[in-house]
Formats: sequence, structure tokens, C-alpha cells
Amino acid sequence: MTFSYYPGCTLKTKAKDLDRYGRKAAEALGVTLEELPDWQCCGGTFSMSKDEIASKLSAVRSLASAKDKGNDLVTLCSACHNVLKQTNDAMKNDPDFSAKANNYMKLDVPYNGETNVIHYLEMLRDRVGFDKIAEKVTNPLTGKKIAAYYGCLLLRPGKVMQMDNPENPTIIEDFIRAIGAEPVVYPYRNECCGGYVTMEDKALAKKKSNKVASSAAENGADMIITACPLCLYNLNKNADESDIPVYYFTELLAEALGVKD
Amino acid sequence: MSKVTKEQVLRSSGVNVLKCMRCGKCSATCPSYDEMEYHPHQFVYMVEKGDLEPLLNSDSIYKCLSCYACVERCPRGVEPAKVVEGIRNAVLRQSGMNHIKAENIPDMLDEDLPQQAIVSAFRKYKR
Amino acid sequence: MQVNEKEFKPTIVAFCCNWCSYAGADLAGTNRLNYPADVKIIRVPCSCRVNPMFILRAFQRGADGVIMCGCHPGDCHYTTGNYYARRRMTLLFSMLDYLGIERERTRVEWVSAAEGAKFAATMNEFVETVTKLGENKRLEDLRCKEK
Amino acid sequence: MQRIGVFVCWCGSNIAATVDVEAVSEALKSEPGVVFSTNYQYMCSEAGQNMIKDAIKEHNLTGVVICSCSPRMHEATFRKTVQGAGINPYMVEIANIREQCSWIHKDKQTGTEKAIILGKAAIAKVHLNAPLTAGESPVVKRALVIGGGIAGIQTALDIAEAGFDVDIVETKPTIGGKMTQIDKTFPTLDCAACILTPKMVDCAQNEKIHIYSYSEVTAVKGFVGNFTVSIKKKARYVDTTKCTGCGVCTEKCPVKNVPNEFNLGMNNRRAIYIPFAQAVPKVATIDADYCNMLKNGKCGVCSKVCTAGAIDYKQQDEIIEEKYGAIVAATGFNPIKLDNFDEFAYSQSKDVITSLEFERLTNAAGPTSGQLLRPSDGKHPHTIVFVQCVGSRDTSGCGKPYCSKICCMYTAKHAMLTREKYPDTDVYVFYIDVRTPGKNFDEFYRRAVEDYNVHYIKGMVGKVAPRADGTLDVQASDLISNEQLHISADLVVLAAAIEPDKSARPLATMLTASMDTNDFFTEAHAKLRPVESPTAGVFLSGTCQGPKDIPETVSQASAAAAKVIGLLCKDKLTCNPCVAHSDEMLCNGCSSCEKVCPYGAITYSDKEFRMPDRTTAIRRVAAVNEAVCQGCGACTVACPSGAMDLKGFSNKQIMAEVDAICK
Repeated sequence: MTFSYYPGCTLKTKAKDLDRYGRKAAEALGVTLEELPDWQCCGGTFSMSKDEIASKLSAVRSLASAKDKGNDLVTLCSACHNVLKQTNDAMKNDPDFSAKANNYMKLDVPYNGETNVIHYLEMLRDRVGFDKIAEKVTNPLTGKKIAAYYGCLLLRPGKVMQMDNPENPTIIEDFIRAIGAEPVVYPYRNECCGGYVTMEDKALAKKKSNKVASSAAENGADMIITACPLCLYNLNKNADESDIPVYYFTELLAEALGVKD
Repeated sequence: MSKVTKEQVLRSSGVNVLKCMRCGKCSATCPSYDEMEYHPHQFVYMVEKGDLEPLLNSDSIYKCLSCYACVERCPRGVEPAKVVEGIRNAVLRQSGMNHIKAENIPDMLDEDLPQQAIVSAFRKYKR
Repeated sequence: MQVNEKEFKPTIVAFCCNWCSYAGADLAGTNRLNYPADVKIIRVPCSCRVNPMFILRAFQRGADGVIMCGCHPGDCHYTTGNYYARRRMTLLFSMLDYLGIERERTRVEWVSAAEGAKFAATMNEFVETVTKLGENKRLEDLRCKEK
Repeated sequence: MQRIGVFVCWCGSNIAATVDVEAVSEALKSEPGVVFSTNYQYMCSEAGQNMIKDAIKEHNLTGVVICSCSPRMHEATFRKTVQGAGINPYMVEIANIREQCSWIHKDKQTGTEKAIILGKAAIAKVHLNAPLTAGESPVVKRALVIGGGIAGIQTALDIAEAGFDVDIVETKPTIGGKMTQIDKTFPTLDCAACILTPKMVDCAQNEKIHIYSYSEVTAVKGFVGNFTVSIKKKARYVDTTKCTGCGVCTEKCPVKNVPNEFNLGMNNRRAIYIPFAQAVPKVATIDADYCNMLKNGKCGVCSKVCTAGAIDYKQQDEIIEEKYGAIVAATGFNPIKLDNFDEFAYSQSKDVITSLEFERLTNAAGPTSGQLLRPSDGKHPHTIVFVQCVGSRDTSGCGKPYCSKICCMYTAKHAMLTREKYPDTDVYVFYIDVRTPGKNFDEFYRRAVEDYNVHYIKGMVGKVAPRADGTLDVQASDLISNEQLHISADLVVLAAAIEPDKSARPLATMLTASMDTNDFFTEAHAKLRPVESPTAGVFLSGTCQGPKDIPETVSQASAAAAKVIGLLCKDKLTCNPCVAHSDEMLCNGCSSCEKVCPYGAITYSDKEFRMPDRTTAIRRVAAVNEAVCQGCGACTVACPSGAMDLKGFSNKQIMAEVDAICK
């Protein structure tokens, strides 16, 4: 099983663990992740304005390059996934935008959203299969009560992301079961932690992240897992009312598969 | 500031504000509600009325977390967050209206802060 | 006949079944949904009443486009009529291909009695397509022209 | 040569505003065969009709063209008019210059030009019209009502009252429908069971009514006056003629964990069950999905305890065929599934319930014996939040675009009854609009606010978050005070949108009745024929046609019955004379037409023909049974020799129209 892989800039610096464990776990599962040679920063956020073209071009370039490779493109960071998926959707379904973007880019062959973008979690669920993962777990995290934190970017807008039911997702809970732990369902798992304003409005970021972390703790979770470096930072740094730890889901996966060093 | 028109905001956001049936679910679901002077449903209604000035001058445009909760839950498919972003971009595109200045950034950083926070802040608050 | 050089107005014949599409067209009217006056509707009991001969006749007499509308598959008032119509039209299409008539000049569309908006949208689109293609010369029978 | 009169209608300003009616009647005057042409304000009025009659007499007209509204509107009117003046009703053609001309064009010149062309096409057709005489077909004096809820029950009772036989087909083991699950009814607050169950008993006891419970319609053939319907009687593994409804089997059955659909799964029933105490027919049914005996042959308890010997594990589905003159669809509604609305935590918390579940929780025959208790812990809720429009008025694709109509009133009822029975309860209702048109409806809603102090808040709930302590955090907006609220609730009740029953779509296909995009049956005319389907002989009763409350459903049910009675009273129906006809001289006996006829109206026989050389030859030729032919025209296109043609829509007539349009 071979996929193109888009790490994103944060995974090369502050979120090395998300990337490192993701790669190790993939290897253990027999999945080959080929890093796109010429990926560019996705921009971190998808501009909802229709007349914002230039800021979306870097994402289009990565998508077009993945098309040349011919494999599905796997992402890991929630924000990158959201940006790439939404940009790809616009290239596919917004003829005005794709015409303008293609005009700027002057590719040999115009790009019209041909690349299939999937998140690492979708790769685990739909390609590898959670049952297969459960079979390969050597070090099950038995007894651990884990709260999945989806945040906003992984699921919404649901019509574009199409990963799971945006109001009652199960993909990370199923993942938690696959690695032998017990999922904790809590109501704020799909509410925003305030990550985008963490620099600009600490008070708001604190308020929102505390709400998420407290809700998870109140429902008996030992830890929170996430796919987003910004959420991880925000929940660790700004949610000061509880000391519940936050990990990347890939770290736990690597641990369960016995490949965490 | 040169005049920002309703048409400009509608075109940029791609939103049809006339679809709104005034249920207020966007504001009911907004995680930044208490921080905002004008709330998502007011953005939609005021743009429809062409009453843009108060929105252009309000801090509320920087309080939207772009979490898509209102987009997801609106029963009419209005997508209020796109209206907020349309207004914010109209403001940012005016010269000298950058909400974040590069020279202030170092003060906001700490050693764990991921890149994407900075990148996206630039995208969202600066032209 | 005076030919207006500036603006080409196509002649379009629409065959509509009485139960669904003709009612859909009526609904478009009731809701005041505009579509070009170039479209003239002929009422037939069912799409299966449309003899491919009628379509050829229309082209022969100078129609620039012909559209046939019926109930959605499975919803035919006569149970199976639109299935026959669909099969016949498939055959007619390949014959028109053979004759070198642009495929876009003939169209089959399913419009229910509740789909006034769809009827208007379909007609707008079809007229636009046919207008772009321009006048139908190939099948026009000069003997049918009035002197 | 025909002598044709042309009559152009203004339809007040509906036509005259965008079509120059004077110019149209003037232009059509010079068409070949036209001997008279005029225009008038309202052709369909008595004065207009008299104008037509006078002209026919004065000018010896043989054909009439009316340029007016859609023929679907007034073709029958004008046919009658000309018949009154002594010419055949089928010598009329209508040019539709309203719906398909004046209403869709804004420019008067364009409208006028098109109207003239449409008029010319109608004139060209009328030249080729021939007088037609309608045949007759007999009427089977028996009606079928599909669906045994309050709509079907009322329709059946009214038809039976008029002296006609009527059958009810109901998929559930009992008739009664949704109304059996409802506790009280608005706006009078009388008990639903008290007003419904006597009607159910009336149905059972009326000798004109036959109930096929636990049965489905599987096929419909035929046409108005003469339908043949196949009904599948599903195996219930109980002989209904022997079962006394004593209920001993339903107490002894060892399978106790079957979700009870009557209480919406809030408690359990046995594998053999009687849905509720007042069921009609009151006989037991075995649920084959759960019965141990049927699944693996191990049990047989019910058979042992049944003193009547009614249990029959070998029973099979049975299909019967019955003939009917008229069919009434009364398939009803269901609340939508709430999978798309998990922001309200319906699937995550037992204490988030639908309004129908709330009905069961307050019903004395419900799972809590009428005590309003939280499903999670059985405690009495002190703060209840009602959310309106869950999935109604939703164009985002998650719900339904229409207003479900009944929710405002039943929510006011729930809120009021809660406050009356439990005055210590705080009740909040979040609404977008309160819609209470109807007799005594708004007064009812205001009583909830003014006399019972129910808190109505203009705004919507955005999220319901179940807390670890068992309460529900309801996050909502209050648009009047412009704030975001957090209410700590014990119970949240969602007013789920209603949708047509899933059986309606396949039934519509069987009946060839049309449906709208929401799967509600379409009526023949939105205003003037609201209880008839466009398909002759098929009538509509209750919510299968659109959202309705009980009073409205009952009115419509009786209206549908009146229409059925009007039909069944006739001994014979006038057939549509626009039927196929075969020219024996051209027919080559190939059977192509016979194969495509959906009604089996075409038969072949050997006939003797005199040949030109005075010999006789025997040839196989087609003949159309005019009483059976419905006039679709499939055969006319299938015929390779041009022998088959359709009266009223002949090849020549349609081609004349084509020629007129393309000129």
C-alpha cells in the first residue's frame, strides 16, 4: 500500500512527534508513505472568501504535484488536511476559482481537483482497517480511558470533509478501541479549542480550551488524543484548569504497535 | 477608508444572505459569542440591510474562530462564517489595516508555539 | 422570410406528456418562471406517443431543436410509456448521429408535474445550447419551404 | 373544409397584460378556415361561454379554437360549452397562451408573436379533428383504502355509510395509526384514545368494511372504475378466526426483550404480541425475527397455552386479488430519523427525546404509566427544553424544506400539560416562528404562555451537551435579548419534522399517481381538486398529501370519501374517447402493438376481407378494446405499417401542429 504523504511545516519543527510516530506506525502496518518532494506550506488556514486566490495557490501546487505521482495523498495535521481538502474541493467544484488558479499556475495540464486527499485516520479506517490494526497491536493500551479530540477542522464543513458524521463522529473512538483502550465520549470533542486565536487573544483561547479539557476530564478521561499540533499546543498550554495530558494519536499508535522507541 | 459595499461583501463571501430565516442557530452555536459585539446572525442581517459600517469598525471580525460550527449547523445553508470573513477581508485589504504587525510577533511567541499559528494568523489578520 | 442578422432566434419544438411535463410547464407558468418564447409546446398524452417521425418532420420543416419531456422513469402515468420512449429516442439519436445532425439539437428530459423550476431551467439551457449551434440547415427540406 | 371560430381570452389582465389579444384575434382571422375570430375578458364566464355558443350558431362553426389558460384547467368546460351549441365536444382545441405564454414572457411583442403561433398550431390541429364519441365502462362498486390510520378509518367509515363495500389495507397488525400513540389532542385536550378507539371498533363491526391488517398492496392493475389489486396478507402465525385476543400467549412467551415499537422502543414486548389493549383486530401476532420456535424450532410455549388453538407456525404469506372501483391512499407519516441532528445529542443521551416519545411518556398506557420520568434515571425532570423545527424548514440538505405544520401546536400542548400536571417544572420552548393558524389555535398557544407561564424564547438551540452529572447543557440564542443562553435541563424534547411513510413512493409507482420532490402525493389541482390524485380513480386522504393535524386530516378524509362515493354511485363511467384505433386495411398482423400495450387492450383475430379481384382472403388484424385502452399511444409508434393511430392525437394532427410551429 503506497500513498503520497504531505507532512506540512509544523510537523517538520514543533510537531516532529506527530510525524515521526506516524511514519513508524505506517511502516509497521506495511504502508509506504512517500513524502511529496516539492510540497509547500498549505497556508495554515483556508480562506473562505471566493476572491482569495493567491493564498490558496501553494495548496494547489502540492495537490497538483500529488496528481503527477498518481497515489492518494495522505495528510496528518488537521489544519493541513482541512486546507488541502477544501482547496481541492474548490478546484473540483468552483469553476471560477479553478479557472483563475490554473491561470496563475500555468501548469502543462490544468489541475481540476483530481487528487484524492485522505487523512491518516481515514487511511487507517478505510485502507488498512481497524480490525487489521487490532491484530497487529503487540502492546495494547488496556485500561486506558482516552478522550478523542476532533476539534473543528477535521470534521467541518461536513459536506466537504466527508470524514465522519460531524456531530457524532466515531473514527477516533474506533481507533482507540483498535489499540486496546477505552474511548471516552464527551460533548465538546467537536467544539473549537480556540487555536487560531492563541497568539492574538489568550483569554479566549484559554476559555475555549478549558471547556474542552474539563469536559473530557469530567467524563473520566485519563488523556486526550488529537491529530492537530495547534490543538495539542493550545490544550496543553492554555487549558490550565485541568492537568489532563494531551498526545498525538500517532504516538499511541506507535506505542501499541511496539515501535515507539 | 474607501467605501465597502454590500455587493462587494456578498461577492467575496459567495453567501446569499436572503436565505436566512432568522432562527439564530448560528449565534446559538458560536463558541465566540460572548466575545463578540455583533454576533453571527447580526452579521448576516446587517449585511442584508447594507448596514456595514458598525461591522467594519467592530472587533468582532477578529473574534471568529473559523471553526465552521455555524456553517455546519445552519438549517438554510447560509454559512455565516463566510460573511464574517468577507467583512474582515474587506477591512484588511484597506491599506494600513493589518490587524497583526510583524514587529509585534516576537512578543507573542513561546518555544512550543507551532508554526501554523503564526502562518494562519498572518493569513487571517494581515494582507 | 426576414432573417435578422443581429440575433438568431431558434425555433424549438417541445413535446410534453400531458401528465407530468405539460403540467410541469404549467407550473413554471404559475410560478412566473421565465424561459425563452422560442420554445413552443405540443401536448401529447405520453412521451411514448412521440413518433421519431415527428421529430424528423420538425427538423425538416426548419426546427433548430427538438426536446421531448416525459414523466420520470418509473412514474409514467401509463406505467411503461416513457421506457418505450427512451428506447426509441436512443435509436433516433444514433440515426441522427449517422446523418451528422448535432447531438445537442435533440434532447430527452424527465420533468415531473412538481418540477416547474426544472422545466424552466431545462428550457433556458436547451435554448442557449441550440442558439450557440446556430441554424439547422442540414435536415431542412427545401421543398417544405414556402415560396 | 372546417368552419372555425377563434376565441381569445384576456383572462382579465393575466393574458391581456403581456399578450395583445386584439392583435392575436386579428392575426388568426386570416388563417385558412377561420370564419370568425374575437376576444373577450373572461371566456370561461357565462357571458363568454354564451358568446361561443351564439357564434357557433350564427356562423355555422364546425370547429372551435380557444386561446386561453391551460387545457388542464378549462378544456372540459369549453367542451361542454360547444356541446351545448350542438357540435361535438372534441371539435375544440385550446391554445395555452397563459401558463405557457403570457405568464412567462415579459415583453408584449414576444408574447403576442408566440400566442399567434400557438393559435395557428391549434387551428391546424382542429382542421383535422373528427367528432368522437366516448364509450362506457362499468364501475366495480367497492373501494380500497390503503392505510388504516385516522385518515383511512374516517374515509372507510364514510364510504361504508353511503352503502358501499370498502376494504382497509394496513401494514401494522392493528388499525389506528399514529393517533393511537398520542395522548391528548389539541386544541381541546380531549384524549386521543377516547375519540379514536370507538371509530376503530365501528370499522371492525361495520359489515361493509373489511380490514386486511398486517397486509400490503403488492400490485395494482386496471384503471378508474376497474382496478385489480393484489394484497399480500403477511403471515402472522396466528389464525385470526380462532384467536380471541385473550392475551395469555403474550404473557407466557419467554422472549421478553423485543423493543416495543408502540412505545417507540422505550420498553419491551414479547415475541408474540398484541400492540395495545384496544387493537383492532384484537388478535396476536408472532414477530418472526424474534420467535425462538420460528427461528430454531425450540419453544412452542404460545401454542401450548393457547386454549383456542390459534397458533399456526406453518402459516405462509398469502396473496389475494380483489377488484375495486376506486382507491384511496392514506399512508400517513413518520417523524424523521434524527441522525443528521446529533448536535442535539439525540443519539448520545437518553434524556433527549422526540415529541412522539414525549407523548408515550405522558400516556397512561405508556412505558411509565403516564408519569413524566426521565428515561435515563426514572427521575422527575424539573427543567424541560422543547426545541422546535428540528429538521423542518431545512434547506441545508439535512432535513426537510417544508414546515411540518403540527409541531407548534403539539409543543404548546406538551408544554401546557407539563406545567399543569407538574407546576414545579420550568418549561422552555425555543421557536423560530410560532405558527398557529386554525380555529382556537392561537388562543391555545397564548394560554400556554399567559396562563401556564411557559417560557417561549425566540431563537434556536445550537448544541445540547450531556454533562457528567446527568444534566443537559442547552446552548441557545435568545434573539430578542441578543444573548447566548446556557440552560441546565433535565429533559430535551425535539420537535422532529414529519415525512411521508416510506411505503408511499412504491405505492405511487403502482398507482401511477404522481408525487412531489418530498414524496408527498400530488393533488390534481392545488386549490380546486385537493383530494384527488391526477390519476383518475385514485384519491388522497390525510398526511400522505402533506403535513396536517387531526381536524384537517379528518376533513380531508371525508372529502376523499365524498369523491369516492360520487364515483361509485355511477353505474357506468364515460371513457376517454381519445383511444387507439387500427385501420384494418393497413394492419399487417405483426403483433408489435399488442406487445407494447400496458393494458392488454389489443387483440388479434382472423377476419375475412374482400380483395379487389372479388375473391375473399382471411387476414389476421388487430382490434382495440376501447373500454380498456387508456390512450397512451405506445402502439401507434410501434406499428410499422401506420395502421394504428390515436384519436384526438393522430399522426396527422400532431404533424400539422409541428408544421404550424416551424413555419
